[in-house]
Amino acid sequence: MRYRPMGMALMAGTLLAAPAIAEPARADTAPPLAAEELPSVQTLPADYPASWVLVHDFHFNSLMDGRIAIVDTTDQVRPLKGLVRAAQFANMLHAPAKHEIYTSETFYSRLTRGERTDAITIWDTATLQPKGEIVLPGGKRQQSVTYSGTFQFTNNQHWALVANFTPAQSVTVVDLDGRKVLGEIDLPGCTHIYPTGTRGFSSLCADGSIISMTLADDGTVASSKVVENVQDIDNHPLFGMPAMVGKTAWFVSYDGQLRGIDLSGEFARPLPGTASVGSAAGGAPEWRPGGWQVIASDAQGLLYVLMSPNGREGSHKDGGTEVWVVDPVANKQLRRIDLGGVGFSITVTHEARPQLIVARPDGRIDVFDAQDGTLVRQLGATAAFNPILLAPAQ
Amino acid sequence: MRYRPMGMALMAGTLLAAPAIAEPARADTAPPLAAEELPSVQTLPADYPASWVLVHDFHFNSLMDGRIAIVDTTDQVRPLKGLVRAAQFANMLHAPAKHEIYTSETFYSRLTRGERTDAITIWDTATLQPKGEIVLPGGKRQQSVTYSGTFQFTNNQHWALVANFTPAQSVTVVDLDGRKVLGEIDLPGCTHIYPTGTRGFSSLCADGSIISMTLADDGTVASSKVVENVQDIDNHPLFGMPAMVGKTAWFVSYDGQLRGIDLSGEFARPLPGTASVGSAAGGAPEWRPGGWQVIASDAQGLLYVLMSPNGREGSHKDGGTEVWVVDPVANKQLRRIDLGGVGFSITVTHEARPQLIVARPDGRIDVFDAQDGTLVRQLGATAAFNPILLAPAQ
Amino acid sequence: MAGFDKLTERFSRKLAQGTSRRSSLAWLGLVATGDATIPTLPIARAATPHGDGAARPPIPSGSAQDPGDRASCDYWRYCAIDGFLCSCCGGTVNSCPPGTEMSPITWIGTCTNPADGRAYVISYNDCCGVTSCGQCLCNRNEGDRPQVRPQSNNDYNWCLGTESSVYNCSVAAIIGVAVEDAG
Amino acid sequence: MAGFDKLTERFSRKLAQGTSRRSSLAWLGLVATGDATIPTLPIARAATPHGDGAARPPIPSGSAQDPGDRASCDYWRYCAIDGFLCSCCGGTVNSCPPGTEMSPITWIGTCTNPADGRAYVISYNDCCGVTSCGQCLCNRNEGDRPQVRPQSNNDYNWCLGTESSVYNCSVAAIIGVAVEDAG
Repeated sequence: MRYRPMGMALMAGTLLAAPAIAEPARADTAPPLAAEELPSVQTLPADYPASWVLVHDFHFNSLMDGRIAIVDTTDQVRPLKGLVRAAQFANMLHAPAKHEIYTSETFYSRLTRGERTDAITIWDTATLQPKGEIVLPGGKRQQSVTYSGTFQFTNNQHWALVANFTPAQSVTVVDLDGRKVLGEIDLPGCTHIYPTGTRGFSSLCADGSIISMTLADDGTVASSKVVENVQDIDNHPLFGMPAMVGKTAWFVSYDGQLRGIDLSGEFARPLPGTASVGSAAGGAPEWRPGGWQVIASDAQGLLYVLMSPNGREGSHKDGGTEVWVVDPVANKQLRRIDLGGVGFSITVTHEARPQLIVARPDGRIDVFDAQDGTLVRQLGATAAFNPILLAPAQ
Repeated sequence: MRYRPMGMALMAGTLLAAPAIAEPARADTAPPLAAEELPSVQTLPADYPASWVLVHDFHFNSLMDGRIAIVDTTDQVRPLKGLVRAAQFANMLHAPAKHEIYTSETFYSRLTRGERTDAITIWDTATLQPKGEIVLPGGKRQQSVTYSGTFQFTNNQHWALVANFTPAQSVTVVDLDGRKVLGEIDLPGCTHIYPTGTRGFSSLCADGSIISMTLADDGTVASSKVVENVQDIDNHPLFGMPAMVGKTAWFVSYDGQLRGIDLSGEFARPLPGTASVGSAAGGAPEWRPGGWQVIASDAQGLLYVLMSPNGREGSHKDGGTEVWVVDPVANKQLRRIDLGGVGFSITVTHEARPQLIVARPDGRIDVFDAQDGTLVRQLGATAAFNPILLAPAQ
Repeated sequence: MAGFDKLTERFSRKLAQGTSRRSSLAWLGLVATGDATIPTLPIARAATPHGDGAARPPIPSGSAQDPGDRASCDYWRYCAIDGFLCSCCGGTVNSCPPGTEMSPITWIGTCTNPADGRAYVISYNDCCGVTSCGQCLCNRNEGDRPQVRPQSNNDYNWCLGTESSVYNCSVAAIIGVAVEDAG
Repeated sequence: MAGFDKLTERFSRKLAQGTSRRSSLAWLGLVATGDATIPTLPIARAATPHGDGAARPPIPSGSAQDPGDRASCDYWRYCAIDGFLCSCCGGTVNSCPPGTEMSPITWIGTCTNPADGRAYVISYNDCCGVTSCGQCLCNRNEGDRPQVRPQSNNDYNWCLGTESSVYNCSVAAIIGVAVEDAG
């Protein structure tokens, strides 16, 4: 924090020139409140507790002015801990071990027009101040409603991968530690990035396949493999964002099928067998997953799926009123959590007693006990205008 | 409008390759609706009608993303005609004869950080496209809640004057036609710009005086004059924005006194005599002007003042529930208009039958008949998040 | 660009495949070749949070064959739109507000007109270069598919091929009639 | 800068004049010389439109001598504030949220503490470099004067002398006790 008092030090000096030390206006037994030291700026713990969540505020009413809200879900009084810039359909990554947050953003020299710059900014988790920037060439980073899959780590968080869409599809490989762009990989017909193995990624493709690539140490493709028929896009399309159980990505389809893909090895390996979120009575016409971030996992490997009772073709972004807890390995629906209203995005913290965090369409954030489903606390609309993506800090 | 279809022309081409001309899905006597031509972009009349108002949307929730909403106050169905960028505590001017709108703005290279650029952008009134830009040196343009007095014309709209505040005060002289900055005039202790004479301006000063300057053809000061005791800032401070009746600026004080200043000559000439908005029963404790843009004028030289029934020290920005119509020359209160709720800013159009436009704190805009005070129509919150300044287009 | 040729090849195949499931396209007239977009912004249709709090007077087409309110998210053409309705932003149902640039790339949806029962092909072009309109936010997803099929997904900001990628609002223009496919 | 010297001279005179009318300043301790700001944003106190729609739990000081809710616009220290309350933004009543920079230039107001009846001098520093917090918008104007007297006006964006002039929120720190002036 460097201050440049400029000429106003003179002005303040004039303030100091005038005063007379004086008695309080009204006699009072207690001494007056003490003067408070300025300047003062808060810092955060560099290691965020497990109850903290990074909330992506998409900010529809000013899309170029998106933000990441750092939220303590146990603090009903001061839930909002700070904001990090996330400009113009940005993406965000958090590396707890490195005490860094990364935003992938787009800027124009005249706010809405002029020269375009795409860049990754590196933010310190304690000060929320920028530590560095890596400019992304070509003005091609994918802009869409926030998906986690358009900006991902690989290579043990030393590198990041940025999805591009012009609408030609490619992936820019970035060396975060070296603060430089390594190269670009064409990825025609495939979308989103799912980190795979130690230094590679997978993407889902328009023909229903999944492609995996391993990267050489210069960021080029070392090897690749395609597995066909991972999803039926016409009839059982998968929501783009999976829940991770260890290194297994669990996707849910618009109609509630669950698809596990093991990403621990060099190449994606779809798990055998079938699973689903199960069914329930009372749907009109039927229960289906609905919302934006509709699936989450806990440390026990259970899945939490946001469900709408008005499931039909086209309902998949309408939000849901219940969360269904499912054991995907046993293919068993364990319990249902009534949200008491519509939720739009959900996540589950990795606390000793996990919490289900629910973002509402009106910006409110509610906290439920993930195990017994009770409403633990309500944070109100105190952190974000449009909380669209929830990333637990641990 | 130049289009660059890029590679997607190919994609559209593939769309065209597949189709078969086919019968409608369901037999129907009427022919199907015709295909609509694309691309299509609306334009506006270069000369805006007298019912149109340029509404400055300050946009508290994203201050760097302010806008000017072009609003047709007679059109309840489509009141919003378009938006013009007004970034980061911007100011706006409209030159109807030149078919140009000017915004004075501040930008950062990384939205909230980085290199600062202050600039005037010239927008075409018909297309709302930028026609040019004049960069303002020094990163010093005054940023504050929007006042009309921080960006003004002089020299018959060939030039503009930009108020600076670092907090040192000065005025940058800009040749709009020549697209260049002519120079800068120090203005210590004085604030806001009131165009005066043919090529000059006046400012109110912290000692209660008003200073006027005439400008030479190179933008430097040719002559100046100070008139003392124009306002009593302690006891009867004047709202910063006057209503213009011809070349006379009518200011209103926090306690309802009216102060006329003739700006038609080279130097400001305070009018002799006293006037006020008058008084009324029912105040708690008393009626006072309240709001942001609290005073307006009509073509007959009557003044309209937004009044709060809860007038007291500190109430001057609280908004008001009535508009009082006053003849300042006769020093006579003519009538009171009940707004049916709180208004925050007002203006009066110069239509044959003038309309009183009222912006509410919740963003709603209502239209009253300025003469009989009846509510003519309600536009709803359809144009701006925080409509703070209303400028009739004529 | 090699990658792009592959892309279009894949798009081409997928478009044929994707559309053939339910419909093929009958083009009524001059199609604006290369004009196509995928609009933005999902939010529950029932929960649009801002801008349309106050009741709006309807914007009818004036034609009985094109029924509904163009300022309402329920209007038939909006069956797969995602964003601010240009009708509320200074544009119309099929033209952009002044000051914007219409995206030359369009995502295409298929919506049924309740007046004539026909399924029309709707082009949801984005209007670009001006900040978020903020009025009449609307998201409907009939036929919407994941981003893996770009031409059927309304989450992309398709302000591509425009001078600026800043998104203002979306239009819903008729570009043809779709008919049920035999196969 | 010649102009600026004149400015400070005028300010000096006016400050003496302006403050002497009601109070002079008693400095309790180390004053952060050169720290002063005029926050931003007027809007009717009763009409803050967003962000505090949902009820908020109070943020008490924990001291009976500093009563009230620091998340509420009614809190005594906010008698002349204008902007988003930093207490709701990741800061506190007297410190800025992480990621921001506190403005070194402060507008000073005078507010009466209902617990001890004393009039305190309050420094309303702006926090800068991060976008609008959007929470707890509050505007009160006791003692506020027109922009012609900058040190008594809360309409300026006093994110001056900071790396960025982008405004995030405002604090309200005690810097001294004001006493009624004899003259």
